[in-house]
Amino acid sequence: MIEQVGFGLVAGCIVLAALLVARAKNAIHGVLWLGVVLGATAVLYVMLRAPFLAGIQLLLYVGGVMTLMILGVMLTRHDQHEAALERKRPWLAGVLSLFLLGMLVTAIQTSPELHASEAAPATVKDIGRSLLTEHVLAFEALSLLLLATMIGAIVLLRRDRPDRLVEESR
Amino acid sequence: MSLEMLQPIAVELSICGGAIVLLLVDMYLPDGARKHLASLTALLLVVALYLSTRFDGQGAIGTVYFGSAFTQLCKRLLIVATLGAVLGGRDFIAKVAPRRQGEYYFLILMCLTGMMLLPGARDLILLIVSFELMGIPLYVLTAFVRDEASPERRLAATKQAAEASLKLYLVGAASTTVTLFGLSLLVGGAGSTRLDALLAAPATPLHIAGLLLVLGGMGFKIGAVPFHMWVPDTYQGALTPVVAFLSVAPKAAGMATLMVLSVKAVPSSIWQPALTVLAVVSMTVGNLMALPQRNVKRLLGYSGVAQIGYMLLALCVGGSYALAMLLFYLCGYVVTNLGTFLVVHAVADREGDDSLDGLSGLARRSPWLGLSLLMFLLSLAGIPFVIGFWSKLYLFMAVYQAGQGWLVVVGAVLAVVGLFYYLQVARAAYMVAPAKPQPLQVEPWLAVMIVVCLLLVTGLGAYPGPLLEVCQQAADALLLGR
Amino acid sequence: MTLGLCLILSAALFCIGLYGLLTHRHAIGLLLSLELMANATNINLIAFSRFRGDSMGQVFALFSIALTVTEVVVGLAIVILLHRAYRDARVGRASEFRH
Amino acid sequence: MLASPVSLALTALLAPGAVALLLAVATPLRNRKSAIVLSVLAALSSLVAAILLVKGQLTPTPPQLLTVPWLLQGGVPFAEIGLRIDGISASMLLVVTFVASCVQIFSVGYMHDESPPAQGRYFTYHSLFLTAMNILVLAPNLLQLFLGWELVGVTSYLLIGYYYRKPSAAKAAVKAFWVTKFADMGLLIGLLVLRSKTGSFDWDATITPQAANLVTLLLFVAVMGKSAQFPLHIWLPDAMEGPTPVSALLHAATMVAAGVFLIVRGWPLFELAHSTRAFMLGLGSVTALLAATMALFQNDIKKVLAYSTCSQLGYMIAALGAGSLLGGFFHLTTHAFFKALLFLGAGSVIHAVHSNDLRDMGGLARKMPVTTLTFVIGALSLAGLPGLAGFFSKDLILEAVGEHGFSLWLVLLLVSAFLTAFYMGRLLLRVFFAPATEKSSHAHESGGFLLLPLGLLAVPALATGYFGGMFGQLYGTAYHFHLGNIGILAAGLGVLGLLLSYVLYRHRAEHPALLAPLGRLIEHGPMDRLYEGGFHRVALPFAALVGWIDRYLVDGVMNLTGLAFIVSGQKIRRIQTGIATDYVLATVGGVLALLLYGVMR
Repeated sequence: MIEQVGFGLVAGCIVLAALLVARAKNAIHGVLWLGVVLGATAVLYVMLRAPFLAGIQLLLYVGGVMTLMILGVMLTRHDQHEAALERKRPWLAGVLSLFLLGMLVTAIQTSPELHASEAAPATVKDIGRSLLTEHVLAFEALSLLLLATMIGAIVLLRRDRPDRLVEESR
Repeated sequence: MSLEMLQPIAVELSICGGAIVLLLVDMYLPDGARKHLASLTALLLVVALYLSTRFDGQGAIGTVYFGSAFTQLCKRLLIVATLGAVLGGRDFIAKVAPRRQGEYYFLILMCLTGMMLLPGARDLILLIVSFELMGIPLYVLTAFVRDEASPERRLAATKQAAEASLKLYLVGAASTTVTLFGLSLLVGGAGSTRLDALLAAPATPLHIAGLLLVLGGMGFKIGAVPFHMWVPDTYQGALTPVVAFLSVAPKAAGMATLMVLSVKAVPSSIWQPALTVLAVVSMTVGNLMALPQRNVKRLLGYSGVAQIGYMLLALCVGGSYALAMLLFYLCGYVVTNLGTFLVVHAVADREGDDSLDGLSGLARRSPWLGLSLLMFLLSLAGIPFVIGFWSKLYLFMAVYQAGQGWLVVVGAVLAVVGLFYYLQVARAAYMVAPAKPQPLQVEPWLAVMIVVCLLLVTGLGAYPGPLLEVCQQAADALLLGR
Repeated sequence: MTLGLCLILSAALFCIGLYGLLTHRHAIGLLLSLELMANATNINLIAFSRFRGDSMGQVFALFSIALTVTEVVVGLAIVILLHRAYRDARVGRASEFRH
Repeated sequence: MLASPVSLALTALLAPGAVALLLAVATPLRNRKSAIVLSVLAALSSLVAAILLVKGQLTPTPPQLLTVPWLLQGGVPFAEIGLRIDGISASMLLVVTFVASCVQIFSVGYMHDESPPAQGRYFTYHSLFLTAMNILVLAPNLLQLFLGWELVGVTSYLLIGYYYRKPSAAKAAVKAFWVTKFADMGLLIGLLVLRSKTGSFDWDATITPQAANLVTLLLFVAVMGKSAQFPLHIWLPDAMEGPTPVSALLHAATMVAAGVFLIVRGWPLFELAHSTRAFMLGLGSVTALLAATMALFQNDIKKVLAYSTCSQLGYMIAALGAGSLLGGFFHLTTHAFFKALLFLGAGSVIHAVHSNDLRDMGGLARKMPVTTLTFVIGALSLAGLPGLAGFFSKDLILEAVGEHGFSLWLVLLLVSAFLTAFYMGRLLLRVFFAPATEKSSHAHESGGFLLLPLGLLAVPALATGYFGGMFGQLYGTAYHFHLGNIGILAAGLGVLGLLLSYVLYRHRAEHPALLAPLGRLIEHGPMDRLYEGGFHRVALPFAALVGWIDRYLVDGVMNLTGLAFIVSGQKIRRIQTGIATDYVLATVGGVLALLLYGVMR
């Protein structure tokens, strides 16, 4: 029972905060509400017996991505006007989203339900073993990907010349 | 794990190892010597090509990777495509991004590593990570800003690059997210990330929904309609050597992965009708929208969309013969399209005009460039004695023999429509008086790569037998192997 | 708490993200929406992991998180480039190439 | 015997091929006179080889095949490539190389004023064309024929667009290529059907009549395009934008006849396909009549000849439709000679007058005696004057069509025979015997390079008719000439047509002495008013109507089809708004459509 209520609370929290992100008018508010979604999701992970992932979620997302996002907002904000997030075609988007939701829910409802497994939850050790045996290739590829991303992000914003663009010098 | 086990991915290992060495070398190179990074990259690619003949690349790594004649062919094709783009753009990149060359080639090599892992991947995690390893460098490569002396022109170049990569990125990120969501449904249903588990899993509605979401994501990778919207805009905005690379290698890798998935992971009854629709729509929209284009890169972008449509025809037919012909088409497409873009690069980037007018009188200004362009266009249009003709003939043959005569008729009609815009380009090169009479100079390495493409297009057009043989073996290896 | 409920929650999150993706015009808004959708994927994976009782879903989720992070990093860099070019991060500004 | 047939055929094929390749690659060579010398020498050596080949084929020999397996796939050849030497290919090779040699010699004089690089380009294209045509003619199977067929189309495109500074020429080149390529789709699909029904590309593979009908019908679509049959003939008059020797070679004598050759070559298939042949008979007759009607009121000398070509090709198709293989091929041969002669004659006239317009010409009989004489021979041969080559071949066709009794198609063909004589008479009178105009008064006879080919072609235009027996031998069928009722009727109609043209156009003509008494006779008789009235009230309005339909309806429909594609391209390009979020919307829309499909299934 407690579990049901807990899930209801967390789920409500996630959906509500997500709606606020999707309808955010202010970039900073949007980022903060996203933080709530991600945080609540971490709680959900704990309830789903995945504490390690919950930790990762908090560390990487709430710690890393949120910081990045805020940095991004700061870097792209020049005055009050541009911090506002412009939105268009809410009706079309709403219809399409509800349509997708309808289809997904139908698919979920008509697919056979799995009953909760009673097996012991996966430990960090299990995950680590899986990463370094079966998925070691993907793991190594991921490390390359992170390196490429790092280099890419640097080179994207670097210029050959130190002098500034004409717009910035104005 | 012993080193022996890594033999199937020895080529990839050598390339990513080389890439990291390249990055280190770059740190200690003086500005003037950075030009040689391209040569180093090319050398690395040639070595990799040689290695691919030394190691047969066959065999499995656990359950996640399976090397075969199929992966071997795909890897060589990808290396050749990359080599062409690297050497062809060598001098241009050295001019427009002199201090970012190390990163440029590093990213290309990373992208190549990701692409080469794709055809052999038999595990969804490896697959999606490789896709990202291919995709992320592309976002960055399309955003390379031309270095210009005057601030105004630099701003214009920044705008171009930003727009090109923004469009690729937004559509790409949306597709990746959709794919990931689809994969989560698949993995949950099948209880495993292995491809064969997907095939064995019960076809519940969730499973089907997951498969179709993944198909949507794949549609983006190959640029099929309606996931193609980024193609013309990104082609127009990005640096031409990058486009030459983007228009062939990732498409080939995407198509190869689509083949793997449709053979190894998806019951054909689910994808086939959807693929047929994608094929017809891509051919139609690509060909029609290319008709009114005046910008060559844009025109070729739409032409690429149409070409993908033809390839999808063979994919939705399926079977050993059709897949072999698809591979053959893919090889032909890679060399032809690469050559076309290199010629466009040689002309447009020298003149700073990538409209059809920029090509006017090309045959007079540089007869051999004109001839090369004509051959490539004939190949794209499917006229005999160049490889494109055999590609289309074989592909239509495979589709017809599978009892899909109406698809052949549709394809043939649209091929004639396509002829019209290819002729527009040929007309500009051959039948319009040059705007500037002086002869055109081409950098030596660029010239070499164009000639190599020309030789491949005409040589394989005259004698396609051996390549066909290889393609058939590869297709059989894909069907019969793990 | 059943698997179905978790999946419906994630579907709802995905659709809300989609709604944001389709309505936002500002690049940051688009990135936020993409994050919502990616998060939905992870909820799916973890839920499956829990109800199947294996670690595979969690491993996949780990990769998924890493992939999303790389996407965001590059995305932000592109947005900053966009802003540098147009002094504006609304994506509609960059529409020089069309038709 | 000096050489084996195979080596002769290889010589015929490779000599122009090597020259074309050499000139394409070696720019310095192309930019000098050497291009002309090489090209003409190659054509001549092909001609010699062809003559020797035909000589060898006169004694009955089985067809000789030299094929190499090509396109191996899993150790099994997908197709073969090589040479097939028999009566059909040898005689066609002779026609092609002979006309090509004449045209190339003619071109030396005709293109004299062009710059050396332009001439080099021209002769390179010519060598390429000859190679392509020989590949087509010597093809051992349908696949190789298709290769040659397409390559011929490309060279036609290049040659029509030769005067690339003229926008109309570039447009005509594109139009010709597009229309014929559209038709070629039929050949491509026919090829696929043939291969999947019989497992090979050979035309003598065993096949059911039903499949044969399907395959031949598809092939015939391509023939309609290449051989300019109604309604796909529209490109041919436009193709006259190319240099006149090109019109003579490609668009009169050889390339447009490739369609007829395809049917002759694929006869084992066409023989089985009764429905296709019935269609061919009808369409050929209709084309013959319509094109002849349209030739009546053209004022461009080349357009008259172009429509005449359509009309004569209609005859050939009708003959093959009626089942007369020899009739079709015999007419192809005689037509190639006299029509090439006529075009080259027209070229000589145009060279002298600097105009294509009939109204600028006149009085050339005195100034250009050799051109006049040879042109008259060609024209009379085309008009079917008894004794000349055209008469015999046309007679053979009419006899074949009339074999199964009196039919509508026979009437159409007879009427076109009459009209042919009429418009050729008009042409002769206007060009050579009318009073001189300002432009034509300065004309003088052309030089040796132009006259030599005229003389060379005049001989077969006169005399080929008497070699019917030889053609019969090459084809393995007996040929005996005998003048039947239809032959007499056709000859009568031809003479009548010539006379009528004389009656109508004599006022504008300087009367040849021979015809003067006749002219006086008619001038005072009641016939005059009758003819004139009948002609002006009936024939001319009809011709105008047909011309209108052709220009606005048929051409219009073709242009509209092209336009429809372009306009729809213009329309749908609007979806590419340039705004990235719209692209995301399209992507999401695509995904949703896929999911919807998943739900529906």
